Amino acid sequence: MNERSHMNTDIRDARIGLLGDMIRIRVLEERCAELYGQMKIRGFLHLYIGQEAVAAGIVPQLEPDDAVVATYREHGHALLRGVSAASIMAEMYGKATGCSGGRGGSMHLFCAERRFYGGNAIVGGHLPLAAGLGLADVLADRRGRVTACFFGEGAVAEGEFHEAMNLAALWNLPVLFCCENNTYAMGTSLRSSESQTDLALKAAGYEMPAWAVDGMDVEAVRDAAGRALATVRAGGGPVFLELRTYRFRAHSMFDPDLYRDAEEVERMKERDPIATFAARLVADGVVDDPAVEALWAAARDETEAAVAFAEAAPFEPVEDLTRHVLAEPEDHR
Amino acid sequence: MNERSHMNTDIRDARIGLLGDMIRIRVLEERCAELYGQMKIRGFLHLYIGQEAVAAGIVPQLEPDDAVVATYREHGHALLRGVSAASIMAEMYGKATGCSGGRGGSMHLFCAERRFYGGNAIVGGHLPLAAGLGLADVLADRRGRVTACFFGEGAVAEGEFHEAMNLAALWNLPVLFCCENNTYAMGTSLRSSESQTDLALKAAGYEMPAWAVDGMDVEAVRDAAGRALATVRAGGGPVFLELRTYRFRAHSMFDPDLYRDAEEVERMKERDPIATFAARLVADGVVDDPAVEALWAAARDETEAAVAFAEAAPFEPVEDLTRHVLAEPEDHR
Amino acid sequence: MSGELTDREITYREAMREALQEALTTDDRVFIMGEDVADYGGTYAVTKSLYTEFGRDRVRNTPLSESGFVGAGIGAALGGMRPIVEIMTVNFSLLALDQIVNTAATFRHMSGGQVSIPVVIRVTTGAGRQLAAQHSHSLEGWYAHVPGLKVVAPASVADARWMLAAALDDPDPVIIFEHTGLYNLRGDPGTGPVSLEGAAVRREGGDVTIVASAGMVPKALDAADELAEAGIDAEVIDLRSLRPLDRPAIRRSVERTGRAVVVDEGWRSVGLSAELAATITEDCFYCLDAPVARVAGVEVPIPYPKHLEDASIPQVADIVAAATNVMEGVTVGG
Amino acid sequence: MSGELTDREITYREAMREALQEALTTDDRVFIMGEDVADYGGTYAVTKSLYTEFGRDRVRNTPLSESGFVGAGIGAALGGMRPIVEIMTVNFSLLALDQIVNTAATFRHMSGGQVSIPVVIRVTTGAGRQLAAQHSHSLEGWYAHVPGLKVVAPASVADARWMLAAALDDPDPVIIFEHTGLYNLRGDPGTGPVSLEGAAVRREGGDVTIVASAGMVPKALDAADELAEAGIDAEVIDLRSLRPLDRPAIRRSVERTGRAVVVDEGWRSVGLSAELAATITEDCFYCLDAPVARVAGVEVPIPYPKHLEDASIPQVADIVAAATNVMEGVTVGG
Ligand SMILES: Cc1ncc(C[n+]2csc(CCOP(=O)(O)OP(=O)(O)O)c2C)c(N)n1
Ligand SMILES: Cc1ncc(C[n+]2csc(CCOP(=O)(O)OP(=O)(O)O)c2C)c(N)n1
Ligand SMILES: [Mg+2]
Ligand SMILES: [Mg+2]
Repeated sequence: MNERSHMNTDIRDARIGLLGDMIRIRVLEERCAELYGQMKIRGFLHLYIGQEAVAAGIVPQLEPDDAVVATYREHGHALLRGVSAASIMAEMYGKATGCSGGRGGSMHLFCAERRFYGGNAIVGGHLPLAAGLGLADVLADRRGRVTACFFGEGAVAEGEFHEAMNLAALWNLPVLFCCENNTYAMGTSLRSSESQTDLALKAAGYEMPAWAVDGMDVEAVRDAAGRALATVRAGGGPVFLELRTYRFRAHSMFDPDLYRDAEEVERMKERDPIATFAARLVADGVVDDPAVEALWAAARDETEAAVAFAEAAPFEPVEDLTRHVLAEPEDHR
Repeated sequence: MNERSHMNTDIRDARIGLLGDMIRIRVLEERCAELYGQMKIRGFLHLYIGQEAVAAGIVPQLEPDDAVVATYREHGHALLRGVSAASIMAEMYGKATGCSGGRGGSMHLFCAERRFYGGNAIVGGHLPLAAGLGLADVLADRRGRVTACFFGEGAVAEGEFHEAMNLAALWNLPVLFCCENNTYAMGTSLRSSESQTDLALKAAGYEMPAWAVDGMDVEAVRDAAGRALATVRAGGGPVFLELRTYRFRAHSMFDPDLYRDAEEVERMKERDPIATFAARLVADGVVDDPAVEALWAAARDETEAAVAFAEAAPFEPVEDLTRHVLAEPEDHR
Repeated sequence: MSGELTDREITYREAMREALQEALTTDDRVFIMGEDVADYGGTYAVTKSLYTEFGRDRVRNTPLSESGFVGAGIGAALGGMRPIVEIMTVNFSLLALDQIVNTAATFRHMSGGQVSIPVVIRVTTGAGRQLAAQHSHSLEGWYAHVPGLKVVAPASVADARWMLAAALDDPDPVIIFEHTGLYNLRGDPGTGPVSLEGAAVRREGGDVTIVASAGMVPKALDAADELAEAGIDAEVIDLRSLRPLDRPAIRRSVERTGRAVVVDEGWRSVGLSAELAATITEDCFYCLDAPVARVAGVEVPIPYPKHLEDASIPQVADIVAAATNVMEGVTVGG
Repeated sequence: MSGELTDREITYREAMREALQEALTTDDRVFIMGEDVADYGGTYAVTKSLYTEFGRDRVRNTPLSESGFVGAGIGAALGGMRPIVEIMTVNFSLLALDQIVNTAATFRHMSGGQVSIPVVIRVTTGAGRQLAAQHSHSLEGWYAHVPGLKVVAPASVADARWMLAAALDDPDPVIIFEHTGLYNLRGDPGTGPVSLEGAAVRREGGDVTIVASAGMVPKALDAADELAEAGIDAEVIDLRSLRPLDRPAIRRSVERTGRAVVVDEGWRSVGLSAELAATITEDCFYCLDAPVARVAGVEVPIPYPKHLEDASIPQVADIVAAATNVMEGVTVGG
């Protein structure tokens, strides 16, 4: 094989990888919804369905040393960061082998090994944290590292957004701010919560470079994120990405979804990031229908194995209730 | 007298009024500094010396029904709002006849009758309050009312600034945001605390009109505030004014003033808003030196009377300590 | 406490909604403000469809800006309105604490009594829904620490129905804590009115006094039933107001029973249960037959799995055990 | 507690500054961050000129963004650094409570023990400087309520000198409260080290135990001197750590004396004094000769004038009176 066909194969594989990643998230979460109905998963459950192109376009580009800080709508980010579907599912079951030992549940997935720092459920609360992770990298002179911080457009109204954006820009911190603008914060649209809805203009208030990207197009996300990450890694300071996306499901399993037209949702579903990208790949001759079906089948296998793992996993004994409040002696340095 | 000379007289008088107002603040505060040295005034004392053109250019333009919300550096604003020098001075002495009954001190001047709502000493904390006062006016359909909110440029970094600006713009509230940019927040310069130092750009992030004004020129302030107030009163929503000013004294009486060159302070003193405006009025033939001296003399009289009042005033009896925590029965509606 | 009985039975949620509706109807100055109170109907559906009746100005969705909109509520109160501000979950109220503690609670005092802040802030609180460590706490005790605030926790349908009006009638800031576990409680709302202050004896008994509030009241009543089967006759006091506390009512009861168990869902250390234990001991030291027993939240951020969540907050069995110990004079140190 | 004595006498402020300097010198991961910690030298001059030695990266001025920079400190701790974050005044810490309570205190737990947040947060606290109702409070008790935090209050020059190192050595978030009234206290810093936990008996006595912390310790010692003149031999315990509390040390003392006075500058209701009174009563009920007396802050936002400010916080005379009452078995209900 000559170099060019090598490259072609790499590109082909990468595109298939993007599709496969989105499918893995979708399948995992469709199953979560079922399991919620069966009361296997409890508490709040926020599905990412419709937004998969964002995580798929960004997370796999991160290096092992990078860090990720996300919201309660983070199953997809965790999965693509390399947290196993099994440990994610066990976490949602509240089992001891879950990625947070069962303590966190759906909203608080953690994996220190992958530098995946939550699963944060105070809207906006994790943005200062991301700035701090970036500050640590600067102070420890760990050049090239990036912290990717995911949050919804609703967080933009919070004071913590404002303070974190200013700190990151002022101190030139290596943080990629990924604002997933899915139009709604629970039932409140951006239009009814921000006087200025062009989020890039907000970033300008901190002199932070900002780009808006079609978040339903995984390749557009990947390309924008690639450029942004290159800037951040090179010491160019933080970048703000607005990913324009949409959630197809209700905010959480409690949400009666009264605040938007079914028609609007249907219209957006025509732009389903998975269906549209699969169609593009078929049109480009990269995959055929059976190949796409194979991706779904693989994802179903992964998810079913995860469910089996979670089902079989043990609960933490109740005697351990007060563990993990403070360090245990062996945690002391 | 014909109409034109009437108008000329009015304009003359108004200009002299501006000068007199600045002088009244200056004299009162120079005396406060002395009294602090004599330990008559205690706690934190923040002087406005150098910034008088801002309060003088804005506050007298407010109507009785308007509201004012200010910071701990608010003696001048209170005085020009019609809170008597005597009750201000008594407050700084902690006397029962002070404008806050002695409970507040220098940082917490209040006068409900003049709708002067503090004297607020949590930086940024009073901005949401101003939005709320504006909201009350909108909901009660009290058209034409304005709430003027004064704060330093240091407050811009606080999340509460961000949240209040967005609320005010989103809901089109009648609030005039007056940012007194004196370059320093205690010892921290704007440059070292904001990634974007052009504050008007911040306002753009909320789609709020914003103008920067030479805050050392009382007529420039008056003109800009006049236009801004007209907009706000007419229902045009909030306006953000950046008043570029400078404080000649240290941040508070505790501040050793180590963070700026004496030379910088001297250079700025050449732009003293009182001296330059007095010179302009003399040059314009509006006043002569004796007339200016008379303004100083009147201010001294006012201040000395205030000191005498404060000296003679009683302290609240210690038995009353727990009053004013909750409403007393007669306060119930 | 709740006026006459009626023949109605409604839920706590419905009672609260009726109270809001009434307030909006009878007083032009009243408006509701908070995240998703309009179209969404509130996270716990308490304000459901009120905006269709009163419009979006008076049932006002806010951006996610807890400090901003709570502060705006305080400002609007200062400006003559009677705002009812909703904070979805007590954990989020931390974002607004500056406004509540440094402004709402101090303005009257700092101004020498010139201004009032008649704001009402509704906050949902409590665990029990597997919402884990950022959505499940009970910080009522913190608020009860702060002079300048009044803090209430309706624990009955009647109080849910009528305390709001009393809160709106009060010239000072009132924080209303609504325990999420109570929203489906059913009962007779009564005809009202009720007073904002004053504890209520929910069950009379002569052997031991159980003092509880909010979500702990139904549990205390269940515990009393179990204790009765074991021959222990417990009196149950519902605090209703956490600040001020109704010390005389508690004292009257403990003077009779000589024994007390205090129950609070919040963490034990420096919590409401500590205040209750200290107060009772101060007031009744010489008539106590045993030290006051505290039943309080375990000192752990609330974990997600049901078995651990259940174990982290007081359950009926814990109250029963504490009361039994107190009857036997066993000291129950922490 | 403080290792060997030295022949030095320095102030509490100097001790704290030495501790910071040492930390910056010995551990590259340590940095200081807060409002005006650099050129200005800190509001209370504790960090004065440290930036000239260590540079502005490690002695880092922040914008006025309490939530932002405290959160950034927490994030930097997560990222392997050992940040020392300074909050000028406890009232401003309310702006950062979300970060401290919802993030710093929960991360270890929510992650099932995977992550540590070794951040140190220094907060000045207390009244006594006529700074009125937005600068003078004592909210240590609030922090002591929260599992996942450690809370200390150095009240001696030696603790000011050495507790910081112990705090930095701890893998969990530690809040250090520095009472502004102590900065000019003089004493021997000793050679250290000291432990982060554990109360210290500052004066031995057999008649009554006075438990105090932070700015109340010197007052308790003065009260003990006055009591001695009246023939009452008081023991004074300096809590040092407010969370966890050293219950065994308190119990040992009260078991001997049979009487206790607890002193806290914070407001009385649901404050630290409540926890102390409740704890002591639980641990020592059957050996108490009188109810525990609480001496606490009066429930009022702190007023500006000196006579009212003085009256609003515990003074030596209040402690003396409480101890005298306790000796006479007088119940001192609130
Ligand atoms: C500080 C805070 N306020 C309110 C909430 C309740 N809440 C949870 S998610 C959410 C909407 C957030 O919207 P957005 O940031 O756009 O993210 P999305 O859910 O759309 O992904 C709200 C209001 C919260 N968790 N934290
Ligand atoms: C929330 C808060 N943080 C810190 C402080 C301490 N502080 C008081 S004034 C001040 C500087 C404020 O600067 P700026 O807003 O520019 O107003 P100026 O003093 O220059 O008038 C600081 C940091 C405070 N009072 N409140
Ligand atoms: Mg959204
Ligand atoms: Mg300034």
